Amino acid sequence: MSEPHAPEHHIVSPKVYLAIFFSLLVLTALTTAASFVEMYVFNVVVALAIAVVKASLVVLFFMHVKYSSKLTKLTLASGLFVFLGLLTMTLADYISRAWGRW
Amino acid sequence: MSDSTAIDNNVAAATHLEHPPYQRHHFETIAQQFDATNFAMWLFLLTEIMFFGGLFTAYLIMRNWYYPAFVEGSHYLSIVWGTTNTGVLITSSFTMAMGVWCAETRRKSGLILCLVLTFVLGIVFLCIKGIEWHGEWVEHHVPGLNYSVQNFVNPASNPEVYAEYHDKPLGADMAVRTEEYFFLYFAMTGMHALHMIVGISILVFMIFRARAGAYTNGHVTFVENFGLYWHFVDIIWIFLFPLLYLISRHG
Amino acid sequence: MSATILALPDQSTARIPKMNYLSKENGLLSWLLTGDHKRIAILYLISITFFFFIGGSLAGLIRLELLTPQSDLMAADTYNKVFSMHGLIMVFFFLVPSVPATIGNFFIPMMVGAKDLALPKINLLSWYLYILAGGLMLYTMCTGGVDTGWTFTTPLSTHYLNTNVAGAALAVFVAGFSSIFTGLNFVVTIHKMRCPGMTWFRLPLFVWSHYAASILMVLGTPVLAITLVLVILERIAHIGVFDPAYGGDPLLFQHLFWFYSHPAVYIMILPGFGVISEVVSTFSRKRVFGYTAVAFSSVAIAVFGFFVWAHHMFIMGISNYAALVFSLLTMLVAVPSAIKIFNWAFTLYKGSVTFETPMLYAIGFMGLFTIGGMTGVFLGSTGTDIHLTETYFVVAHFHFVMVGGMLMAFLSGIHFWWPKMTGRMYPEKISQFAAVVTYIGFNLTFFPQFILGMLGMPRRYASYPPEFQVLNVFSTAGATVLGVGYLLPVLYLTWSLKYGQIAGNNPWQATGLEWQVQSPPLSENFPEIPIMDHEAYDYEWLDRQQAKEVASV
Amino acid sequence: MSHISPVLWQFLVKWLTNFAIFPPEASRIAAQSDALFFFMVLVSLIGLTTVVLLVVGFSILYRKERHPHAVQIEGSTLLESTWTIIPLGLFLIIFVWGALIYFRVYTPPANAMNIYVVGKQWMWKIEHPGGQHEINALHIPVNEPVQLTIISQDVFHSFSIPAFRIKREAIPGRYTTVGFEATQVGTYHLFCTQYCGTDHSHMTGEVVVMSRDDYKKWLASSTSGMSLAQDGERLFASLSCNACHNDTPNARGPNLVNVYDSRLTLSTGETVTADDAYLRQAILNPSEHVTQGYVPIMPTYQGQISEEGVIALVEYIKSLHSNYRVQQTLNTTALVPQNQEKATPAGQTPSGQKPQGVGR
Ligand code: HEA
Ligand code: HEA
Ligand code: HEC
Ligand code: CUA
Ligand SMILES: [Cu+2]
Repeated sequence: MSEPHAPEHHIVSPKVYLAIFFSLLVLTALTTAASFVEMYVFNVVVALAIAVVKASLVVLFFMHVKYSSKLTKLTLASGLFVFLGLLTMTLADYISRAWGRW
Repeated sequence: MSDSTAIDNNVAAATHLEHPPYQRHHFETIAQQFDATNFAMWLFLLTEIMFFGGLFTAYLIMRNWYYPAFVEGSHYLSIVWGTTNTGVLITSSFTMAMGVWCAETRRKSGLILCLVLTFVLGIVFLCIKGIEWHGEWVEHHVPGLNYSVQNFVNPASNPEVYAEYHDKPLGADMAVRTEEYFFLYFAMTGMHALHMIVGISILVFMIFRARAGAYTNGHVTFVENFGLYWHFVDIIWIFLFPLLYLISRHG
Repeated sequence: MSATILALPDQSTARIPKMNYLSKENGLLSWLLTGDHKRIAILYLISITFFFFIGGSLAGLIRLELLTPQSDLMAADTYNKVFSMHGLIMVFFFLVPSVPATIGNFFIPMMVGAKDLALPKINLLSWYLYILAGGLMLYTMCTGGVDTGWTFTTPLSTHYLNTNVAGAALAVFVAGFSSIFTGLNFVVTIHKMRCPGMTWFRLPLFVWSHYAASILMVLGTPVLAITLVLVILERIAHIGVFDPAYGGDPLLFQHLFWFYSHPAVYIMILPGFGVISEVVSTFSRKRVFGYTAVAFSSVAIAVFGFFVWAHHMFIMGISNYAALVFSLLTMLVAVPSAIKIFNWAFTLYKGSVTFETPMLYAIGFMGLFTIGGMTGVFLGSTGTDIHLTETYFVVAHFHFVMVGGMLMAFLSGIHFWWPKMTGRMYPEKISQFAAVVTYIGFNLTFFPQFILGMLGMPRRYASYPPEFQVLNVFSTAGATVLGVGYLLPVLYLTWSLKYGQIAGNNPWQATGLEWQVQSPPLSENFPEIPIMDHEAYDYEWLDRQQAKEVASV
Repeated sequence: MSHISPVLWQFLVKWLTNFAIFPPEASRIAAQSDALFFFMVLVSLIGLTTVVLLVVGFSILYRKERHPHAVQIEGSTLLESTWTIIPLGLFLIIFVWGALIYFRVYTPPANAMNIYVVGKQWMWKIEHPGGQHEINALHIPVNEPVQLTIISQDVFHSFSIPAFRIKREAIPGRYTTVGFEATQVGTYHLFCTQYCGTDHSHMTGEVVVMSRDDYKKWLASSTSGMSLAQDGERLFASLSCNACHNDTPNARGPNLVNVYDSRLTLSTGETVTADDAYLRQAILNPSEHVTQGYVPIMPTYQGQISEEGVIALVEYIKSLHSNYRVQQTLNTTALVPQNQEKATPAGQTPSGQKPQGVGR
């Protein structure tokens, strides 16, 4: 009800899109390059971190979440929450199976 | 009540007679219609998150169990094609975003151009994926159809990959687990490709509609929502790429 | 039971309104291509009733076989197919869509004051998917059936059975999407289609509970979908992530399956809670005691419901520590249900209670669900679950919550809203009789199963040791009574379509928006969009409204 | 009494023999488990009575004839918190109590005799350490802690003894364990409670609890002449494991003496305890965990040994506690005829020698 007369949503300017586009390309190059550096466990951490950054850029700008209503943000957050719940609680079982055995 | 679209009755009354043709009968205002469909699209994307979520969970567990097999399996994916394809998909996301912008600012020819570009990039992506799959077929890496662990018990059998990574032979028991890797690889990229194919089909439909001027009359809902879908498919790939291709590239 | 709130119009002058959603258009095609949520609800009602009776007949076969200790009526593998199909059909083709897709579909738009659901075409698509899935299921059943149990346990389902597993999995996959679309539509409608003045806390509790259930449908069902895809792929490719012989992990399947199927049990009960709230309030003429608590407890169940799934796996080799966490969360998720029961009980306090059929079913619900829910706690407690799991105790538990709970709620709702949906009343005395028959039959059928479970009789057994026979005979006898109890409503409700009394707009004098318009409603629900200017369940507002009407005549 | 009516009498007798109402409590844990069960029955009865009293009471007190006009009440924070907190409290008690029992059942008892159980479609194969094999029957002594190590050869099964209130899933590819101590001599049901295909309902058997003397007799009468470990020893030789696992300086594989229950460092730097599950993995999937200092040359024996064979090998490796044993294997292809100590199951795992004790 806050803005009944403003159905038109925020229009993101092409400049922003272009900037995001190039950051995404750079990050892609970065992640590929990083995979050739031996970092032990950090390889996967770095790769996933970059992927998360890229995904966030896409979500925030290409998908306009940055300019969207609270409801959209909440919706997305709840989806991620349940997904992470699935992942962590399943993994928690696998990890803790060996507990108490040492 | 930030999300409350409880209709302002005056607005409803005022606009009642001048419904734009694209407004469905059961919505009171066009804003409500846009909001509702946009929200519906987001909910649909949530279901997609959970759909791929199951796959990611399976992947994560198998990867932890059979890490060496996953590493060597990933060496047989082409990092060049993979990176290229990531670029292609990101570009198509960009053209799609521009398409939405064109629709919002009512640039008909710009919109058509963007949609066509997105379409072409989508096809390019699938072609590259097809080339890669063909490669896997040739190497006998398709689980269930023609799988052979030859390359993993005897890495030198593929001189190219061997020259690059100097993989040590896997134990026989670990070598068969590479099939697990390729199974997940095909399941995940296949599911992703399926989403691309659906997207591309809708793009074709949209290009025709756009030529008839459908989205540049102020009613951009469809383009917007399709954009969300397309970007979402892009995001899935953004995660698939490092998980499947970049497990460990340093010899 | 002389006192009643039933207020029917003068039968000599009353007419079914000429213009209504049923009479708007005629012909089969006008139904098959309809976008009207009310017509889709009717389509759903017919189809789920059909599937209920198929599932029920299979239940009849199960009970007949279990009359004697030996497997003499059918061979063991036939029995396995029968209970698998019974479970699959009852869960995915009856109970999950039961209340939401019929009563919910019909009344949620009316309750929030909208002309239709937000996405009418998706709604119709959801019904077509349901029919497609149902057809596939029947086809699977006729071409050899499937004997995985409704849980598709791997690696049995992926590599050891040569029945039609892929067909059944595909059917459930498609049915899943039908349910996703229903849920998605509800969430959008509840968020975006409320009429002016309809704030969140003026929504009927029926809407709240559907909102919670829809969240579960949207977020849970896709996980089942991908799991089934993997099962099908595994069967085809003979490789996979679930079979240890190929390096997979069968427990992973359990995790993914129950990640959906536990929330699914709340998908199956929450809409029923909604029905009970409406019915209890109407027949005690009172606002539901502690409206906010009841509303939020639905949401709490939805949120916590996602994180208790591994209580189905306590003995399956999950880590003891994970079992601990999941058991604790199970205890937490049980509390909101208890809250609701007490709130309903206290709604009666200082009310003005009458006992029409819907109320009888609702009272039955409260008793049976309490038993079913408490026995759920028995199972949620890790220590006792070791003994009780995979026995008839579990069977009795879930029939108490699903049949004694949700099915009772469904029948309650159907009787409650029948006059609104059809414009006609059913014969009250017979329906009250049917309600009592179901109640007696139900207890006779399923209570002995608790004892059987305690004795250790395993579920999914075609034959059993002779000392369990007597209790099984009770159970079978009860099922016969129960069958009669379910057959009766079909008969008299069908009868009432033609011969029932004209119901008028608001026979129960209920407060919901849907009761303020004609029955059966117009295609567009409201002649003009209503403005909500009072709280939910405001019976004083209703009295004033009626007084006004009398004055203006 | 039979003069009443022979038919009726017959009927009553049949009725009663076919009518059980409560299972026997034949294990140490059974009474504890039942105590919690009855506590919960009590809680449920109180809860149900409360609900029924409220519903019926209010229905009578406030039925329309007596109370024609409803009084609107919003709610009551006090009441609502009461019926939030009381059930929550009760549920938490049930949770803690249940967890205590759960851990008691699934923590392996100290000094228990270990019996192996292999489930397959549709039978139970029991392997006693003394070499006794049984199918669909389990003979155990009374008042003796027993631990079952369970595995399935194909699909999920579930090993259930209702009279003991215990149950454990038989999982393909993985050992699970459950412990109990029978307290009453008798014969009890053994069920497979996890749906496992066509003949699931025929995958039943009996558990025979015997006095210590009877048990000894049974052991002696049903021995196959070779203990499980000896069986394993023979396999060890015939699969030529000893080609690599021997005590010679140029042995290609690690020495397996004392390896059971010891801490191993893997090539990844992790450390693991070499328990039954680990030994099984090491034989079937050797390159999943490679011990530090060795190369993954050990071939996989997947598909070449049955689950029973693996069990025998594991049992053999567990029994290795001195170099002497390995030497013997090297020197003799024929078997040492008898080792009295090993034939008695109770003394199977001389716990004193384990570096980490028994509390795994
Ligand atoms: C509608 C469906 C439905 C519902 C609502 C529930 C509700 C609950 N269920 Fe149930 N359940 C099933 C359907 C359902 N279940 C099915 C189908 C299975 C079997 C699946 C299969 O294996 O095939 C199953 C199996 C199942 C198991 C696994 C058993 C096993 O296989 O080992 C468990 C274990 O924790 C469990 C627990 C619970 C709990 C704690 C609740 C709680 O939500 C219940 C909460 C309710 C109450 C607690 C009652 C109200 C309380 C009061 C009125 C207060 C009483 C007063 C005092 C305490 C003073 N259920
Ligand atoms: C919504 C869910 C639902 C419903 C309503 C029911 C309803 C019933 N169920 Fe079912 N049941 C399940 C869900 C449900 N069940 C599930 C999920 C399982 C587990 C499956 C598995 O293990 O995989 C199960 C398993 C199950 C078993 C255990 C089988 C086993 O483990 O071996 C039993 C045994 O008694 C049973 C009995 C009954 C009975 C007597 C009814 C009665 O309430 C049914 C009463 C209805 C009728 C009797 C129909 C009335 C109609 C007629 C009589 C007319 C007939 C018409 C013609 C023949 C033309 N069910
Ligand atoms: C070709 C030589 C070879 C043969 C034959 C062989 N092994 Fe091994 N085994 C090894 C090596 C090398 C290792 C250490 C590296 C590893 O863990 O994979 C090992 C490790 C083990 C371990 C784990 C112990 C530890 O310290 O990690 C066990 C148990 C074992 N083998 C049992 C067997 C059994 C039983 C057989 C026969 C059925 C067998 N092995 C046959 C070479 C062999
Ligand atoms: Cu084995 Cu059931
Ligand atoms: Cu559950």
